[in-house]
Amino acid sequence: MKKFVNDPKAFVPEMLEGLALANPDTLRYVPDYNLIMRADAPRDDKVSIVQGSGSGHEPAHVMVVGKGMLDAACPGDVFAAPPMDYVYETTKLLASPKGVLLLVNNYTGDRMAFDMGREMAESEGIKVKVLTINDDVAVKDSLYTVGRRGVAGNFFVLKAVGAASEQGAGLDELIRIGTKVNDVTRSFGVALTACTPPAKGSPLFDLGADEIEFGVGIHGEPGRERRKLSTADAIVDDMLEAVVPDLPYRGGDRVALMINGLGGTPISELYVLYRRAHQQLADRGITVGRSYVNEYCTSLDMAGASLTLVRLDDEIDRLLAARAEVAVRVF
Amino acid sequence: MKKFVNDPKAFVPEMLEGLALANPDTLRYVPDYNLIMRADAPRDDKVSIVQGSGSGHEPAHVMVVGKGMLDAACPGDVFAAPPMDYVYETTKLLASPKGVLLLVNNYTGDRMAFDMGREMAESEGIKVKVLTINDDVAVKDSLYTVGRRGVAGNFFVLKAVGAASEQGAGLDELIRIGTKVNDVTRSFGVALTACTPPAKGSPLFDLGADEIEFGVGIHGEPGRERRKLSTADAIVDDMLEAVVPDLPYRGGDRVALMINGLGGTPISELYVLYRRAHQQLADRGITVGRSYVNEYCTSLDMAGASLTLVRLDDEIDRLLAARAEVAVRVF
Amino acid sequence: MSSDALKQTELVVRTIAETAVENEKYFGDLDAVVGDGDFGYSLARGFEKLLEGWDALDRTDVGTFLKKSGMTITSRIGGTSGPIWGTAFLRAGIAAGDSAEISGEQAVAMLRASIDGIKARGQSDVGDKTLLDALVPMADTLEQQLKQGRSVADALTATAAATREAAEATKDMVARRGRAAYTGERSKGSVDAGAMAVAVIVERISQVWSR
Amino acid sequence: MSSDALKQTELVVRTIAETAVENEKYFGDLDAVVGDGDFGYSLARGFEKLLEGWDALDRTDVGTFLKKSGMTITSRIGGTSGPIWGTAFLRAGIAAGDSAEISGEQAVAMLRASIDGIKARGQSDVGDKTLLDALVPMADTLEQQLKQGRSVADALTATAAATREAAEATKDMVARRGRAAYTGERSKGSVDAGAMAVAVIVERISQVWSR
Ligand SMILES: Nc1ncnc2c1ncn2[C@@H]1O[C@H](COP(=O)(O)OP(=O)(O)O)[C@@H](O)[C@H]1O
Ligand SMILES: Nc1ncnc2c1ncn2[C@@H]1O[C@H](COP(=O)(O)OP(=O)(O)O)[C@@H](O)[C@H]1O
Ligand SMILES: [Mg+2]
Ligand SMILES: [Mg+2]
Ligand SMILES: [Mg+2]
Ligand SMILES: [Mg+2]
Repeated sequence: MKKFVNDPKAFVPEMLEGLALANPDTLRYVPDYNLIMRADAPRDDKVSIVQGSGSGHEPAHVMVVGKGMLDAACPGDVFAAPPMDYVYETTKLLASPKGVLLLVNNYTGDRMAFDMGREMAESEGIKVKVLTINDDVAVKDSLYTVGRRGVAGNFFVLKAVGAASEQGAGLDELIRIGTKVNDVTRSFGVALTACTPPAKGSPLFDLGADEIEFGVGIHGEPGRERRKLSTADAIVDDMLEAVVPDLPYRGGDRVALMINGLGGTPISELYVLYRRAHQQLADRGITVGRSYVNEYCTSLDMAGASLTLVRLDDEIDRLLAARAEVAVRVF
Repeated sequence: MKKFVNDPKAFVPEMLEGLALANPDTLRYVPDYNLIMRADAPRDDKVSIVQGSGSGHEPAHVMVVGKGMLDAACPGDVFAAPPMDYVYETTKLLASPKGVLLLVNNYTGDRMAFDMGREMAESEGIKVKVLTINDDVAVKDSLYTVGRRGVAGNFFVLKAVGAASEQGAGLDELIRIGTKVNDVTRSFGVALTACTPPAKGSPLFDLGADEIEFGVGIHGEPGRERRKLSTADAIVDDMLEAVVPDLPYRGGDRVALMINGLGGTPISELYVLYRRAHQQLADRGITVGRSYVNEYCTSLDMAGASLTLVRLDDEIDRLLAARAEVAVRVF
Repeated sequence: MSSDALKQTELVVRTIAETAVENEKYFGDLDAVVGDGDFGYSLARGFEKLLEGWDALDRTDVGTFLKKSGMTITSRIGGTSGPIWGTAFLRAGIAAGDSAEISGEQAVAMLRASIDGIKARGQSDVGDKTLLDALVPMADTLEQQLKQGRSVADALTATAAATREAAEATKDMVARRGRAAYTGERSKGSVDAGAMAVAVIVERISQVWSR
Repeated sequence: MSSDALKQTELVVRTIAETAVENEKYFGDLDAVVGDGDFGYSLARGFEKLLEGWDALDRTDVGTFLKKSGMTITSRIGGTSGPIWGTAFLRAGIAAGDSAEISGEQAVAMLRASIDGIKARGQSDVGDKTLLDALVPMADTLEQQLKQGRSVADALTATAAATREAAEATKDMVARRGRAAYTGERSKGSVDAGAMAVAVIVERISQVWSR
């Protein structure tokens, strides 16, 4: 395993400690619950927005705690939903009279932990709701009742509710907004390589030199199918073919287009993908109103990318455009 | 080669086209010279700040064109300094009555192209100066007159002169500021894997499963020596051992600390490195006043990281803190 | 079971915990095939915590002991396994109540309560390619053996064999729950990590019991 | 040389360009050992451009032709090689001036002018493990051979052999210029990419000349 790591068991806490050391004024770190929270949270005049999930998806979610984004994140270990207790304790710490919104990507483990955590917090009189995100079209909704996964599209939901909550929206209003954004968001991912969890020390699957995993998730699990590696343009075309008809996105629509790197792919390649996607959408009469090219939700060191579309309306556009401040500064 | 790429020869232009498509309001793309410039440049009341270099270091330098940063970037092909003509044409396009500042990382090819481009532009009456950056302590200055390489520390120089030029500083003042920042900036890099240039299609060197390149540059060239892979903490300690005594940075100093990812290393690992560096500096009485953890200057898909220190004073601190806007948004 | 029901419960729980810790890599590798490889790590870290706090666990009665164990597990194990395994321990503890002695019949009832808890928590059932596909045959065999008047040791030996067989049989199933389900038909051809963990654990319990 | 000096110059330049294009991968791999692997790519793309605009190049005289070629190279080749190779062509063109005929002596003088240009541009010299370590022995041998009255074809054959030998000898040198210099002692053990490119090109020129 070629990684910057000390004891693999300490990987997540050491990362969180680093994050806290780098942001002493804005973030607070509570080691007992892997909790990263805004130093000024909870606030009485604001619903607290919380996300948890496994680790290994950085910058999601611990590195997007900040003004206009998350009030807190409580990650579990690498690719493992946080234990229910973390959710419960986090919810208690973030309790605001206006309520707590728990954002959950749709996975069995996450849903269970957050449902149980919510129940326990509610039983103590805390106002708390759960919003589930499920944007991955690679998983067919009908076949498995656990349904679609939540992947990089998660960013748009959290950005929108983060902005709205900053502007004073109440819990029900945030549920409305988040649900609406989730409903118009679709993603699809492709992996060129497997990722290596520090504790495992070897790649989660083997891919041939000319193979890709098509319809991959963000936890190193294999994808929908294995395909031959093709050109960047052909891969984008295939991703669009999976994503566009699903909502569907139609000519005349204005969209946000995200090319999300999965961790090991350099941003130069992401822009090569972006170029094709933008052009192909234009050919279908779909206008890219907002563009996002970077790492948003990764799968450790996996080389690969996902494509996300969000159908914009004025409200979503405005919320996505709102200023936000997070730990992951580039410049 | 597992990359998102079409024709390798079109890799750089397609990336630039993607970048321009994603930022139609703020950036202008001139394909003839690989030129990415601010849509509002040149401005009469502002020195134009230009950087070129090989491609493959993204986000440096094309993705940091924007308010408070670069006015333009003219990259060459992957790891190849731009042809002199690109520099010359870019300088002409960016010519402002206040002058043009060309930022050059210290490599033979880059220096020659920029010196020749500057001479030609000057001969046409354009006010233009070159500022050379050389922060890499892995290269011993005395042995080879070409001297130290410019690596990720480059960011601090460009951020400082970008901010100062936005505030109206003249060309000589910018040279003073840039030189001053460069003089207090030192970097050192380590590679866990080699990178693969699209046109080559295979890794630039072979590293054993337990080997690292110690003192590596950003062009996939091998490093100062090959070492055994050790823990994240031990690697950080070794990097500090190379960087700290070089200036030297002393107890009582306030510094900016950058952990720069080389392209294939996920940000989670960068924060594990950051943690140790921050703690070790604190142990030496050196205070981290500003932190930078992300990809700033990469080497394609190389897994690895570099560490940069900048000794801060009030002026540098203020310039680094100034608002800037670039294409690489995270959130 | 016997009058020292608590001792035996402790033995079983401790064996589960130790087996989980010792098999971290094996269980993780099983989960890596069509899952995300964290199953072994999650179990090992959680049960490590249980062992760390072992002496301080409330031993008022078997029910309390199991419930406290379940709470530690739920609070410390992440992923799907935390809630699933925690629920199993909690439900077994509730079923045990404050009875000082645990009959064979009652032991089976506790196991059934665990299974029902997992089904409810996981919205899953036999045939979905989860640990239920080992647990249910395990409970069936144990019940049958005890009804036939076998000693606990003999019953456990037979149960361990049946459970392994059941776990192996998950190989031919298509996953309909958990992360493996995302791969659809591709989940065929490898055993379910949770089911195999149950098999390994029962084998260990059977061995330890006979000593 | 002969009265059709321009034709011969064209032949030489064209051979250089074609050799560079055909050896893209080989030259690149050489540069990858202790450099950054772009040398083959840079040369190939630049000389491709030269060949694309081939027919339109100003052929007023040998000097003009070489200078225009040099300008195309400088403007189109990036990296260190653009300025270095462009300067070489420019200086050769300047040395040729507007003379209609090019004597052997003059050809050697042009080569020397190129070498001086490279030294000035690269602040480098023989012994630094660069293409100069092939170019200088090449010029020396050519001069010697022509002075001894050999035919151009024969002189070129001998020159090609000497140049290859010189290029091979860079293997034992420590790089003091260019990117390879960053690796210090580690640059020993592999030939310099630029020197080897010169050797391959001279061999090709020698072959083509004899046809
Ligand atoms: N819905 C479910 N109900 C019951 N058991 C399940 C369910 N989903 C998964 N499992 C079991 O959990 C095991 C995986 O556990 P774990 O790795 O912790 O989950 P994940 O990483 O997918 O969150 C599977 O092998 C399976 O036996
Ligand atoms: N300062 C110099 N003077 C002369 N030749 C040089 C110099 N530096 C490098 N070279 C030659 O250039 C070759 C590398 O060219 P190229 O790959 O284009 O350079 P780089 O990628 O380092 O900018 C080397 O093999 C060497 O022969
Ligand atoms: Mg998991
Ligand atoms: Mg180069
Ligand atoms: Mg798992
Ligand atoms: Mg090179």
